[in-house]
Amino acid sequence: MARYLARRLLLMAATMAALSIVCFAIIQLPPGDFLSARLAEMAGTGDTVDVANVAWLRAQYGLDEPFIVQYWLWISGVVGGDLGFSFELRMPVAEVIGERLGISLTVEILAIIVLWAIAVPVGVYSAVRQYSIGDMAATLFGFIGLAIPNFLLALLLMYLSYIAFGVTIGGLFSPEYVDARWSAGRLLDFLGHVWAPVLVIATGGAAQIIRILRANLLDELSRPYVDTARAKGMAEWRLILRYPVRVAMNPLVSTVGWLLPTIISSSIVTGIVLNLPTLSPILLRSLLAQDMHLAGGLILLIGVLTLLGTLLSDILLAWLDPRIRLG
Amino acid sequence: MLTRSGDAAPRGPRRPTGTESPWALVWGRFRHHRLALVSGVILALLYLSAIFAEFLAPGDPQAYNARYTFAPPQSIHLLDRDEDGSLVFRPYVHGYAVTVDPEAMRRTFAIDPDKKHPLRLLGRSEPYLLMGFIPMQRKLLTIEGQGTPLLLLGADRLGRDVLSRLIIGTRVSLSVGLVGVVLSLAIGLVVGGLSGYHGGLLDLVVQRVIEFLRSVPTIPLWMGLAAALPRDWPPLTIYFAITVILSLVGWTELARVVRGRFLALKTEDYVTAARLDGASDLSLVFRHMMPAFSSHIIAAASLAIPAMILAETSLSFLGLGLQAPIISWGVLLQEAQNLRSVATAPWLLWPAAAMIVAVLAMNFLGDGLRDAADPYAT
Amino acid sequence: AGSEPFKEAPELAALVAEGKLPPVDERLPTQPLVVSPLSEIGTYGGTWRSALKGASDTGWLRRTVAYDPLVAYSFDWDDVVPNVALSVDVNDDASEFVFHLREGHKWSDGTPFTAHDLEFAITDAIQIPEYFGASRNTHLLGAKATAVDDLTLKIELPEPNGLFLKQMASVSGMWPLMYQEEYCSQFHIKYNPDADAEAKSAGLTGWPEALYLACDLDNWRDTERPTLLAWKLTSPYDGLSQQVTFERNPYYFKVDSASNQLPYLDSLQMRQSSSVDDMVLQALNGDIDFMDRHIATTANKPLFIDGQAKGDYRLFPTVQANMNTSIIQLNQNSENPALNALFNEHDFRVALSLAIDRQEIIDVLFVGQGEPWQASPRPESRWHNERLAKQHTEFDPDRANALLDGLGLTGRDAEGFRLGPDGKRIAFRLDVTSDVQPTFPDVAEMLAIYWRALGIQLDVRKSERSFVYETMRANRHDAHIWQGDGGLGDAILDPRYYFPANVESVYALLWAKSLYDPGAADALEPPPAVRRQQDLYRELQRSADPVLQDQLFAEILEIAADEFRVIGISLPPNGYGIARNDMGNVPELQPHSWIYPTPGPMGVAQLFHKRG
Amino acid sequence: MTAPPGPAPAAEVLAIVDLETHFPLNRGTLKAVEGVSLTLRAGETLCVVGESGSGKSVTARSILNIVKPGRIVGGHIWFRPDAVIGAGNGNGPAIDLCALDPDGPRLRAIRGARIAMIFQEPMSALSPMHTIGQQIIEAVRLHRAMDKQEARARAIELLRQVQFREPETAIDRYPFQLSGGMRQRALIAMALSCQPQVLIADEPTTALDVTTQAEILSLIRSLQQRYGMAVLLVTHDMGVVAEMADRVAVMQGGRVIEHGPVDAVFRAPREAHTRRLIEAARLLERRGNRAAGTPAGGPGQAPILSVRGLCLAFRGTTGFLRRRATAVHALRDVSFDVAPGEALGIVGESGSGKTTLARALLGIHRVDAGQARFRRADGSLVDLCARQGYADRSLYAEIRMIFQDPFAALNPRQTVEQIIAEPLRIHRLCQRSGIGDRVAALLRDVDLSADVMDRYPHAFSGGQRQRIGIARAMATNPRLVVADEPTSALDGSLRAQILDLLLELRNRLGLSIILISHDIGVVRYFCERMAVMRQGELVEIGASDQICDAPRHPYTAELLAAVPRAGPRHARLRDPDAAGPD
Ligand SMILES: Nc1ncnc2c1ncn2[C@@H]1O[C@H](COP(=O)(O)OP(=O)(O)OP(=O)(O)O)[C@@H](O)[C@H]1O
Ligand SMILES: Nc1ncnc2c1ncn2[C@@H]1O[C@H](COP(=O)(O)OP(=O)(O)OP(=O)(O)O)[C@@H](O)[C@H]1O
Ligand SMILES: [Mg+2]
Ligand SMILES: [Mg+2]
Repeated sequence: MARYLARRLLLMAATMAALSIVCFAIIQLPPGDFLSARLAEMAGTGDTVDVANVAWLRAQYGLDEPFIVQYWLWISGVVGGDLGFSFELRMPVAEVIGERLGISLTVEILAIIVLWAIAVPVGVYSAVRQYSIGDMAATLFGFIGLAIPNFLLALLLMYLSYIAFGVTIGGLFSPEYVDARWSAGRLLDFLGHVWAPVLVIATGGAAQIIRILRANLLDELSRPYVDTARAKGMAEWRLILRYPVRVAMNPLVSTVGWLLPTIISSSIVTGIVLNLPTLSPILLRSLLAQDMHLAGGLILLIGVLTLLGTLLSDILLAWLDPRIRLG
Repeated sequence: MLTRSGDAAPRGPRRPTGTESPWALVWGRFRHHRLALVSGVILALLYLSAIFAEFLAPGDPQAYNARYTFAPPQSIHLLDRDEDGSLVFRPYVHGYAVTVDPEAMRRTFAIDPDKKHPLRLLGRSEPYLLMGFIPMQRKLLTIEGQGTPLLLLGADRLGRDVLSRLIIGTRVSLSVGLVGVVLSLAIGLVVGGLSGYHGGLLDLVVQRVIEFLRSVPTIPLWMGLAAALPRDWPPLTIYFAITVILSLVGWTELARVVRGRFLALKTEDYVTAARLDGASDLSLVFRHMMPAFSSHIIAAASLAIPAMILAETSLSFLGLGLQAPIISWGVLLQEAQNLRSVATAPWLLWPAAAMIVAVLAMNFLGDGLRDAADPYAT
Repeated sequence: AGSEPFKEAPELAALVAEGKLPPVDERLPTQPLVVSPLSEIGTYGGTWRSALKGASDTGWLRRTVAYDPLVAYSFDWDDVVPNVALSVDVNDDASEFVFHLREGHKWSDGTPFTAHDLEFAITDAIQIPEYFGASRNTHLLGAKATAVDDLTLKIELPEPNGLFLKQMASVSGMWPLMYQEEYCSQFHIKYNPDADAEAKSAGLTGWPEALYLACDLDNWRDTERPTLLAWKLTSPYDGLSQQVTFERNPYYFKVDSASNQLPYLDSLQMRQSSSVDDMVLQALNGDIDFMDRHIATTANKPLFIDGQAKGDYRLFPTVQANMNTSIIQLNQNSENPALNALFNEHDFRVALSLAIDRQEIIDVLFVGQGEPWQASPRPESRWHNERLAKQHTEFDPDRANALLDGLGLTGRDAEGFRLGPDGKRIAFRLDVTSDVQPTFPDVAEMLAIYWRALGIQLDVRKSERSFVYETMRANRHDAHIWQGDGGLGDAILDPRYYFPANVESVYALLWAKSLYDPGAADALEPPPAVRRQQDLYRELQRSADPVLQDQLFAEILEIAADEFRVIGISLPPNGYGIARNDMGNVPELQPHSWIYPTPGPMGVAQLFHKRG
Repeated sequence: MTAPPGPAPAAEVLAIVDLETHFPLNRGTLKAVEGVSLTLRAGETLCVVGESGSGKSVTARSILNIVKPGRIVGGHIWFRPDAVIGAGNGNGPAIDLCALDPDGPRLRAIRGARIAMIFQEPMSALSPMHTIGQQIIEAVRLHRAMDKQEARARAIELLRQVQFREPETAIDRYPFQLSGGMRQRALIAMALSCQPQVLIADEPTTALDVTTQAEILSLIRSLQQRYGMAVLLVTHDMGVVAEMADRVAVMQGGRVIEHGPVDAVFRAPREAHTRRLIEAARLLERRGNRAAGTPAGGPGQAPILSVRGLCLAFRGTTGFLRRRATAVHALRDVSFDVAPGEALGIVGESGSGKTTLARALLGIHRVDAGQARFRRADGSLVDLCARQGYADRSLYAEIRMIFQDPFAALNPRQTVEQIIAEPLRIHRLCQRSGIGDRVAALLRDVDLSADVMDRYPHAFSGGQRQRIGIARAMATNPRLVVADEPTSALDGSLRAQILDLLLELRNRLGLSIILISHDIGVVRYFCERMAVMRQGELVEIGASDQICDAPRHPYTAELLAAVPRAGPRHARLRDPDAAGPD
């Protein structure tokens, strides 16, 4: 195990190195740089811009250097623990990420927990009671959740809660709690807001889990070892959860490690519509503004999470199914 | 030896009477799956309406009409009263009474009970080209009475007919994105299958590649790619290119899942047995291991299709997806995703309903296929 | 008002009573600025809730809390009136301006505000090229500021600028007032030799950035910095925080006509939101007290009208300062020779204009509100020019076709498109972004249909804003669509559509360069008529005489009418804003523009919450 | 459901009355059990015998109502929980198991605790994802209030009772790490874990060598004596019947055709079918290897397979986080030759490495050392154990394997036709159009009717599946067949028939066979030579008769002593001379 981990971590470092180059290059693929994006935005507000000192600024930010030099400056900092500086927010990238990481992970992990807590039992149910009313309903709702774009759902939720309850649910806190310390009141207020993004993210992913689990479980339910467990006198549900579900979870577990990074990078639009103080909107902003260090830092973060997630999945997979060897 | 030669049956291997070929078995079981059959019919209808879109769409999907911006849907009345007061079957719709509210900058619509516009099946219409090359002069449903549009699903912000746009949008939505799905399924199955089957170095390399591809978040990738594609390609081509490129990343998930399952499956005796029959690696993967996994693959495919159709809405959020004047369900939804539409013109959300129907149909069809392929299913 | 004793907010009175604050007379200048309220004398208390969009919406801050320049625009935008400055003297050729400050005017920390603060700001901060601030203060570039004494500031300009005071009253005029010398000099290398090292150890590129972050108009993250504004920052706007708040500045220099020290409102609360829809819902729900930015669009108007009762707010009208809903600019400095030749044909542009059914666009997109209009100052404007405004606005496809035929563009390809002189189909591309005006893509698509009827192909592409800008900056665009800035008082300050004047004149960027950046390698010598317009503008800038300025500008517009370089669509309908029903002194029919930062010039310190 | 006028006399712990169990097929239904009536008394052993596919397993499964996708459509199964040995003292209520909800708590309380079941296919019946320990402990804890430690201790004890060598380590191993016999024993341990009143054992010893089998049978006997456990034993090993049964029921075509005390049935079988079964079993013993005939190749020829110094150790780990390295030396320096046309039998105790040897020869397991040279049809030599051994896939047509677990070796998603046609297709052994006929012919050879071609493997009985596996192996007319317990699930007559088929092929085509079996009778009947394996070593190899008559190795002697014979109440054959006919 230790050796396996060591080897994987080593490979991970190599992947990260490659990733850092590619992502740095991708960020630079769109035309222009941070300054031109910034100028475009200023012009959008009606400002006219004198271009005289733009070149000077460009030099100041190191944007006139060749790609390799810029990359080197950045990556050597990153390796040394300095993620660089956000051009746009004028803050160390580490600080930006630090500020949002906590709340972002809270919301996203909460969403994942809710997602699994709902979808896995429902998936098992719809396999065991194939074509029952419950199965049909789960399929229907699952696919409605999947077929309605997340941002539209977010918008609908916002609008409905305004119409029905006269409350606005954008953001994660009411004004009085935004800058307050954590307290019971703030927690309640948080829960009063966080359900919306959690619901949106969870409904978007539920169909996936339900249908995949159902499909795989249906295959396992007729295996002879299920009969053996039955003959032992195990309760039907218990034996299903203990035996076939464990096999059927394989595909979900194969990719479970990617959930978190995927949600971070795909809930951008939801994050924007619901005005969430998470990392996702910042990622989009930094990309649009070509705020290289910030974007790079976030992509690296997502990359690290993906790599760790893959490792986690691999370990879980081996734990789940002894026939699979860590290798 | 024990083989008898000669007297070849015309098609396929000969079998004792009363037994069926494996495919006949599957089809026989599928046929008894009512839900799947209904879904199949619905899908067929959807594709037919994609093919004959121009004929089915009552109006011109691009024709804006200043008088009917955000007009609500008309409802069809089937029975009408004759002069003598008796009920007759004569479908008609009411016209609108339009008032402009300059203060609120909107038009308000009321049904005008005095204006009745009968509907005609296969009535005359403006000339148009069916599928872009068959000149036609008739449409499925037309309205009598000049100047009144037929807006069965209401109108959008430019007064365009939502129904016609929905029907025309079927064409792109049910075709272009599917290429991506098919591509990513194919790559995912082959790569994941071989990686899981062989294990070892191949697996290590493939897994690192997958890991790497997954580590790059999609949004920057899209933005980078969009910037890299030539700007003067037509929008549909760009979109097509992007879906293809996306599917080159999209296979990773399936590949990983397949691989995870295959690592376990390959130790099964029947796989070994097939290998000892002399089956090649590809045949092992596809004929023996993959079918054990077909439920998953069917489910994954029926999930990937809506995801791909929807991807375009997120893409166009970044200015990368399909763009008007091309019409697709995603574009229509994209246009409806603002508070104004949600609050005052909910009929603009019909494309979501169409999508749900299509997705459910694909899914139940998939269910039927799954059950038909499952030897245990009864 | 001078004789009456000054009154103050109860909370301040309490502090004074506790001895924590000097009495109000000592806090106010000897001659405070007396504001006559728009409708009534207000009462103290309450919070003004509004919203900021995203991480860099400093625009709303500049329009509201920050609009306290030395001299300000009058409410109707006709005049420039004293604000922080008590008065200003101008020499004849508009090259030397002397500002007189108010005696006893204090920063929010109670220290005196003097001409030295301004001198520091202009010479040591704004004019250093090292940061963004300078790029937006073009009117102060090269200016020499001298504090003659504590209360007198002399500004000498390198070249005469008859528009200087207008510019100082504009949305960019507040820069010099942001820098308290005592506080801000600690970041300046000249005053603090360690400044650079300190900045770098904080991860910044150097001391200029530290100075910029702490004191600049566009940075609202330093809650320490003393201010002259009505409210001082209490929770910063760093792009990450969810809410930006301000509280009353006890030293604010304005009083109402009943001698109550302003502002009336205790505090400001601005929610940072990434989503316009979120903001709209806040407004609908009555959680926004007064605001128009971002939310008050044509599309949202029915929503707001319907939600008035539930949200307990009302809509107040504003006058749109833009003179057009959309201006189409064909790149007449294009690198594509075929297109360039066509676009430079006067008749070609006229033909395109005549082919547009403007009334239909108005009906479809603006519910019939507005009238066909070219790029020309608004009818309310001093510089209104009927010919420029209305010429070629009629819908006359026949004449349009005739004009094109007249240009010899008679060849057609298989699909019926006209062939250009190079034998290729006349087709050009328009990248539109919906980020600024959601109607741009719709207008563009309708244009494509109209011009299709002419046999000309317009290839409309929806694109991301920075892409549109990037192409434009590099002069690689064929055409561009944008809103009609410069309809009212800003016409003379930003005449981008009337002749190639600045970087925004993208129909002739290279000609414009010959005016604003003559040294640039790619600057092109414009045709004589344009050259003449540019010369007239230079002359106008050199004059301090408003009458002469008007004359010169009128001549520029006449030439613009002859030239017909850009195509306009329609006059924008009035805008609107949202105000809670209990807000007092809400401005009606205020001009709405960027240069005139609505609602700033009304003096937002007079907004108040009605009691009961 | 309380106290109906129970048709079961008090001492009858189980009474099956007119049981009918049907399976839905593509067309119509298959009546697997038609009106079976049986009774079982406390402390008694009822053996059910009958030809393959006669409905034994379905009857057994019906008792606990685990017959999906089939359905019990008629009859009753009365269970009397308070029945004890000796008539008359159980008068509590009888429960009709068929009337209970198959998933309900009442039936669940009976399953495992009062009526335990050992399924026929031990290999597939265990969950692949759990250690056998987990599965046994769970069974214990389901019905007994024990904490984990106690349950584990009990599980280890149970494993020891079923002859696991090192139960403490074996308990943490996964089924795929165990030999077929070990899995079967684990299942037995699981079934015995709660000291059930009734044990339903469906061919529980098919994968066990005779010594182990004897131990297991005596374990069951002692439990019977101690607790009055009733045993319903499905088997076709007449030796086992003779040794165990009090009464015998003979099934054919879904019906019980004969039913009575063992002596009566054996001495005077009423039905011809019964007689045939008994005869066939005796025949195997009687004929010895005289039936083997002469191999086509004749002696003195160069060996077709020459195995030298094979060594293989399974190096694995147990535990997930804190892994302990383990190594099982499954093959230690194994060497032997197989002449063309020769049949080599391999016998040995369960877990001795027979299957591993077979798999190593087929290149499924990589060996640590040694080689196995195979002479191909064209005379060239290949080393089967070398890495590139099977680079040329046509080799697979020459060497075939019959798997020990017939169920696991059949692709559950292919019809029988597809399965058998697969090698034909791959090696292009017949035209597309002829495949159907060829498959049908192969099926007939193994006594299956051709109209099962479109059925899936799960819809067969254990013996039928085993025959499908044999048909597949034979499809290519191979030159060497490695058969791992090919006839373990077959009744005597079928077994003889199949073996005769193999012999015929051998004589006609010079087929060489490596036959792994625990049934010494079969080996002796069939093979000229036999090898005895023990803990990975070949302890003895030589002519079958010689080994059977005069074993040199003490282990061989022990093995021979444990062979049960097909006569009632016979003492075990201790004297090798008595191995001849009665
Ligand atoms: N799931 C099923 N679907 C259809 N038919 C089945 C199914 N299971 C068993 N059968 C059929 O039922 C009959 C009885 O099978 P059963 O398993 O009871 O035989 P058996 O007597 O145990 O034979 P063996 O000795 O070979 O194990 C067989 O003909 C078999 O093909
Ligand atoms: N994949 C594996 N991993 C670890 N150990 C294994 C594996 N397969 C077999 N073994 C072990 O190797 C030994 C030999 O097993 P093998 O299957 O060859 O026995 P066998 O002689 O066929 O026994 P049986 O007669 O019971 O089938 C056993 O101890 C078994 O536990
Ligand atoms: Mg059986
Ligand atoms: Mg074995």
